[in-house]
Amino acid sequence: MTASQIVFLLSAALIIGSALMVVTTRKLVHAALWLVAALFGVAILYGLLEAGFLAVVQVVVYIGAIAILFIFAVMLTRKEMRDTGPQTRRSWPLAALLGLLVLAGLVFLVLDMPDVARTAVEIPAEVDTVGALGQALVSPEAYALPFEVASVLLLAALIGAVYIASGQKKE
Amino acid sequence: MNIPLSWYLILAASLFCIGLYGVLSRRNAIAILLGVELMLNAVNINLVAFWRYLDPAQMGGQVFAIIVFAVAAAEVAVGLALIISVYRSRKSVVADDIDLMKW
Amino acid sequence: MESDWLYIGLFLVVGLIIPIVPLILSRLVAPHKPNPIKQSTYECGLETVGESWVQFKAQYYIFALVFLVFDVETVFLFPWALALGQLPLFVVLEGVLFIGILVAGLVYAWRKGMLEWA
Amino acid sequence: MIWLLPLPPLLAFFLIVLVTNKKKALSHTLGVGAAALSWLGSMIVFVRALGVEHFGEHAFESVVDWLPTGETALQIGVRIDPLGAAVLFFVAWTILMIFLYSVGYQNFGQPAGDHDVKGLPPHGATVTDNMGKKHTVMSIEPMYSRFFAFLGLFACGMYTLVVSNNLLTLFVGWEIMGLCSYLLIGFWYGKKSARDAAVKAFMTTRIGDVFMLLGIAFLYSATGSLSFEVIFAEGTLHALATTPAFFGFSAAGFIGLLIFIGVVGKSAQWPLHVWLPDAMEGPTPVSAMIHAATMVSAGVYAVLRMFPLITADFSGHGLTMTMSIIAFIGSFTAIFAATIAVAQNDIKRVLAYSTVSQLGFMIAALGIGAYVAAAFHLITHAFFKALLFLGSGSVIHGMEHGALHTGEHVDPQDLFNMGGLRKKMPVTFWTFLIGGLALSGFPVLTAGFWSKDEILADAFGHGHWVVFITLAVAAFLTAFYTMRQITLAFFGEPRTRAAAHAQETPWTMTLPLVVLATFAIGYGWTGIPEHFPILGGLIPNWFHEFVGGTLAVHPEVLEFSIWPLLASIGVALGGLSFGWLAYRKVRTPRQDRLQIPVLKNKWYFDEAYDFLFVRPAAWIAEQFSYLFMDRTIIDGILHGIARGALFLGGVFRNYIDKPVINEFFGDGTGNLVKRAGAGLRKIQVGRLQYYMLASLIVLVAFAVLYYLLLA
Amino acid sequence: MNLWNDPINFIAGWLRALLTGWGLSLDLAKIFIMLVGVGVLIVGSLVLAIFLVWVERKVVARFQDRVGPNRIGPYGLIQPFADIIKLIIKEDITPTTADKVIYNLAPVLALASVLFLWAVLPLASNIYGVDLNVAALYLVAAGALGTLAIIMGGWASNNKYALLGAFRMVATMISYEIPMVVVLLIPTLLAGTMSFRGIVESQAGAWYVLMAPLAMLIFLISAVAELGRAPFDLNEAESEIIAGFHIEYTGMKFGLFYAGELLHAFTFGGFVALLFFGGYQFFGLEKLGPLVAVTIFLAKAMFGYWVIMWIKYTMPRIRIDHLLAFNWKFLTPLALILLVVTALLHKLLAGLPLWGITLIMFLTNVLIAWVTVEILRAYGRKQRQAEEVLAPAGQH
Repeated sequence: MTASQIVFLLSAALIIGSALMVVTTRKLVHAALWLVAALFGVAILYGLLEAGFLAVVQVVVYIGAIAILFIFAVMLTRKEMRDTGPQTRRSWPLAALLGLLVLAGLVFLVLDMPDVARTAVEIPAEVDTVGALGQALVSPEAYALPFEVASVLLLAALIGAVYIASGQKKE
Repeated sequence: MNIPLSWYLILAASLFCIGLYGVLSRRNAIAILLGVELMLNAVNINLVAFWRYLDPAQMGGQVFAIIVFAVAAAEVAVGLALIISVYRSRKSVVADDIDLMKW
Repeated sequence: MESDWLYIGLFLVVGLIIPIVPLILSRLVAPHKPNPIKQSTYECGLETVGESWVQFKAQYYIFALVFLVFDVETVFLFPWALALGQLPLFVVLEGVLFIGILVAGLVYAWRKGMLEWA
Repeated sequence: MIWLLPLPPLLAFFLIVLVTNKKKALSHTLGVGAAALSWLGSMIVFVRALGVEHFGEHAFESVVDWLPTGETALQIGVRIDPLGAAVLFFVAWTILMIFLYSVGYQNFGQPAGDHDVKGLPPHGATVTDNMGKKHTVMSIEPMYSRFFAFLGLFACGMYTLVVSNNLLTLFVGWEIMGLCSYLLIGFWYGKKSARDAAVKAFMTTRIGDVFMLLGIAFLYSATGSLSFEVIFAEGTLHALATTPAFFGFSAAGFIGLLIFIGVVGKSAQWPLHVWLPDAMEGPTPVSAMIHAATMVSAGVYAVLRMFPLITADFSGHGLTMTMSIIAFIGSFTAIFAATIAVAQNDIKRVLAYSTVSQLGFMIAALGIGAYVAAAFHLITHAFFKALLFLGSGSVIHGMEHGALHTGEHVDPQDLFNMGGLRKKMPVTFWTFLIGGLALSGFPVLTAGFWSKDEILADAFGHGHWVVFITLAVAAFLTAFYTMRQITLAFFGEPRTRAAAHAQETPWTMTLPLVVLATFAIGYGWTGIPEHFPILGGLIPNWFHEFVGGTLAVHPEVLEFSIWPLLASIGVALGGLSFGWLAYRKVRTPRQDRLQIPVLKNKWYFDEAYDFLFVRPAAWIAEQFSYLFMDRTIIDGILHGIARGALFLGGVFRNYIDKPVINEFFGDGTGNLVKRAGAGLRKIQVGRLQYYMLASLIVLVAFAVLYYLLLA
Repeated sequence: MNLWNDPINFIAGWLRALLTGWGLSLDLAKIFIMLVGVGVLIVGSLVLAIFLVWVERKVVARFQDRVGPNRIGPYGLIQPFADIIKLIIKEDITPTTADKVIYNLAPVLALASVLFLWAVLPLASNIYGVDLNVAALYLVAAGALGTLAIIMGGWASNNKYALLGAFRMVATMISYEIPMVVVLLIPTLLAGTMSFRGIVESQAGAWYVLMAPLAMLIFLISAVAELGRAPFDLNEAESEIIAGFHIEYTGMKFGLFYAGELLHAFTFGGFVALLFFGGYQFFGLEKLGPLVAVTIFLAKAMFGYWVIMWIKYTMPRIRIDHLLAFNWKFLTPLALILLVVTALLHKLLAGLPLWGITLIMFLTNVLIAWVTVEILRAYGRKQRQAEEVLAPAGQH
């Protein structure tokens, strides 16, 4: 048991626990806040994986923007803020069963993978992963096109969402 | 870095399945989207873990993770906008009530 | 590198714990005599009417939406800004195109009147 | 450079939609400017291509990685080879002309209409002149800017298709055009007929596209690439040709067939031709021309591109199965559509069917392996058909002017409302006449003659008698209905007051006509066979040399024979004179002896499709999905059949739509089916999560099954 | 390595020797030393926050022509401690309808999100918590947590005013985050690194305020908005929604929000200093020793804080529609233009001597500012004319 293993297990417990709360808690705002906790755990994992940039981005995008958007949406769509009535559908046992089946299948596949217990090699201290990420993202022989396409995707999402959410009340 | 790769993969699988359960079982459309977020994060954990364990010099894994961020943002933006729009016209966010697309 | 993140982790933990200290201190020293009036919702002495979780303008959501998209955009721009030094001018134009495409979205929202608070 | 060709129209599209939507002049400046830029670029590419010796082997090509997929990367790129250059030439010209023409056709500079609303054609505006007198004049299209935006997107799709070096981007361009055609056909979405036509066009072409996508997927799995260069490498072709696929086809033949089905949809070949005539609901000539002269050419272009694949197992004697099918569909369509065109009274519909017929010529030519002839006809046809459509638009525009002027409510598209327009609209008349003669294949002078003659000569020379005779008859009919149309519209006396007051259209409309008329005559001279009597050899057969160079094996020059020449001269002149004689005196539809119901109603194809496909499809969908979903999957697991039916029945009783059931199951099928259907349909609930559950169950089941079988 | 030149490492080395001498393993000793460092930094910043209460009250008094606290201790210096004791012994009232856990978590998170920022502040070239290579984004991330704290507090209080205040505050914060992040990109790309120490070091030749004065202004404005201070303090517009999102908070919980706000303001003063004013550098003076450098940095931060206070106590509050319109229609486009121009210039001018680059960038900024002002004036003129045309019609 090394320090990083302890950290991993702690954050894994945080992630799984919070994720379970996300899908079971009755109050939607609580679900959104549990999501924040789960995503924060994921950010810790990124830090553990030495993807510092992603760890910070995870907090910025998910907690700073997506969670806020969720909470806003919850506020906007509830006249009656008390979350009355059952929050799960009647077929939830089936869903749970399926979830477990899929999990079993995935775990089976993972354990079947060759060399799955490998550990990572040390990244040399002088390697700047953030800089390398930047170069990979914009240099034409790597991912420049996905980079531009991402902006088109965001544009489309922006226009579409603004159009839908505005409800054309001007006309 | 003495954590086996399988730990990450199994954690991601569990997160994915919890998200899946949420998507399938929740009544509220917003809660369904919360489940989708969990699933997307599970995918991202896998991407980053593979990046770290297989070839840290190749930035593909991280780039893909960033693209997933963009996709998640787009999905949330449009998804929630749709839910709000439906809520306006039908006064409900229960996914089962949104069933005009039948037959 | 790893120790950097260890430090940040410790900082987060300690940073969350230390603000709790005065709260505990206060719990120990301060009087605690609740009564229903004291614990009711504070609305300048008026009786509370209706649900306190009122409906909100959709406008809040629209702004959050635009924010979300631009926030993600900046996530893409940080690596770009870092790589700028090592790569040719072409890459700058790439970033400019990227920004331009998103500005088109802003312009759209603007022209649609979605940035008005009305 | 080549990369940039599709870009200006795309930018124009976004700019118009996002920014200049309100400013009409700015919008059309942007649109036309973008088209002109692309045109300029195309011409530069074309001229440079001309300067390259043995261009076929040294095509312009440039490739980038599109999507890194692990070790390899999906590549996209552009490629201009001789065929591409030739097609690019006409595409650039016609698109520029469309843009210019649209300015006039959508009445730029006219006042806004009195009662015009978005989604309906303009109805005219009332203006008061300085004498205080009121006139009704044409009014500007309310969605003027949007129209140019759509045109821009369309142009982008077409350029993408032409310059791409692989099937994937070709397909992307293809689908962009599919979308645009939907948008443009349904441009006046206020009209029900336009809406229906748009949906019909979209759905019909979609049928073809699904097959095409299947073909592309098959090709990718077979070769691991979609790039033309890789696919058409000799080794790959050989491997494909010798791999057996299904039903006795070779892999090459089968892929070719699948892609050809896509072309059948796009190029409106029988049996998927039904959408094209309806597509004439779009803003009259422009969208019609897009659908008739440019987009449908894309289908033929795709077959031309795939030609090496289709003919991979073709030894030179005896057509392969795929080629026979193609030849059959092509020649059948040619004659079939020609017969329908004879009986149509709508000026645009005649042209629409003639387009279907002419595309049949090209397809048939490809089916018998006449590569160059098909390409040649593709280009000449594009020019003169564009000319004809724009001409008909001009006629309609003139008629509308007359109708508004006189206040007479007539259908401005009906040939029997016209007459005598020769004097009112001289430019339109002369250009239309040139186009018509080219279409009929008027000997020597017109481009249509040379290309059609080449197809016939090929069919004759290779001994495909059936094709030869069918096409010859079709050519005769073509000449006949063309002359009928011209006679009815332009000669004789005006049949209505509107026709009497028709007026020549503005320069933005006539200039494209003149330009295209030039090409309709001149382009034919680039492909005169070398052994043609007298003329042969005066001008070298440039087209054959140039375009033929695209193929790895240069097609041999056909031995000259007098018989097909005589045949084509004969049918052209015969059809023309017969048409003139028969319709010289006709004043009303009653006097037209060819108004046979079966032709008039297009061989009842729409009705047959409705009966054969639309209704059964709905029926099968219900039966299949209800039975399948309910009995075998959801209920069985969820609550058992009885409980599930009870529970769902309680929830969804309100949604049972009795009239629909009655209609679908009719009186004859009986109560049993009715009740079963009513019970079973409840499972099709429209609930997202049900569907997800169901598909997940299937997925898990298959995963387990797969594992068990594998283990 | 001595105490004067490198105090942190000196003390750390001493501690390490001490702890390993006691028999601790090296790893544990490292962690312990880090904990000590973290504790010192956080406690230090909290003490600073207490001191800031005094500064704030003193300065606002001067702005308003008063004396301010002057009774307890010299110049009233003991006053804030008295305040704190008062806050601690006050009764803590929690509304019955509140969502308890979230309600109690919010103030803690609010203060913590500010404290987190101190982890990456370089006080001197060798006195800093951590030199993170993604520090610029870390700043944004910590801000995100602050946003979350506010929405939690507003929601959990179960009070109309609190929720309204929280919504306004969050709308403001997220809106102004965009121009802030965009101008944050400008020092990043000029320095070629996101590490704050790297950014400070790269300003040895010329402070970025000379290369990008407009970016500095935008950063300052959006920082004020992030803080929710006047003129952007709609979240606590007393006449409308009483006290905003912390209306239901009493005693020490309120105190945490308050301390968080003050410390936040000061911290942002520090960020302005280190991003645009050379951080702990002052014409070579910092080379005298780290403690001098720390003093320089704190002085610059205090100056930034003073400017923020100056703005707060002289400007009237603006309406929310104006506030958001100002951001989305003016600040964000301007920031994006600046980013594009700076990126282009940075690339095109590479190779020129530093003074040339600085001069050209400065002049470009001036040009952009001039054009912007002209556009605004033309726009204002047009609007006035439109109003003048409308006004008589409206009277009849």
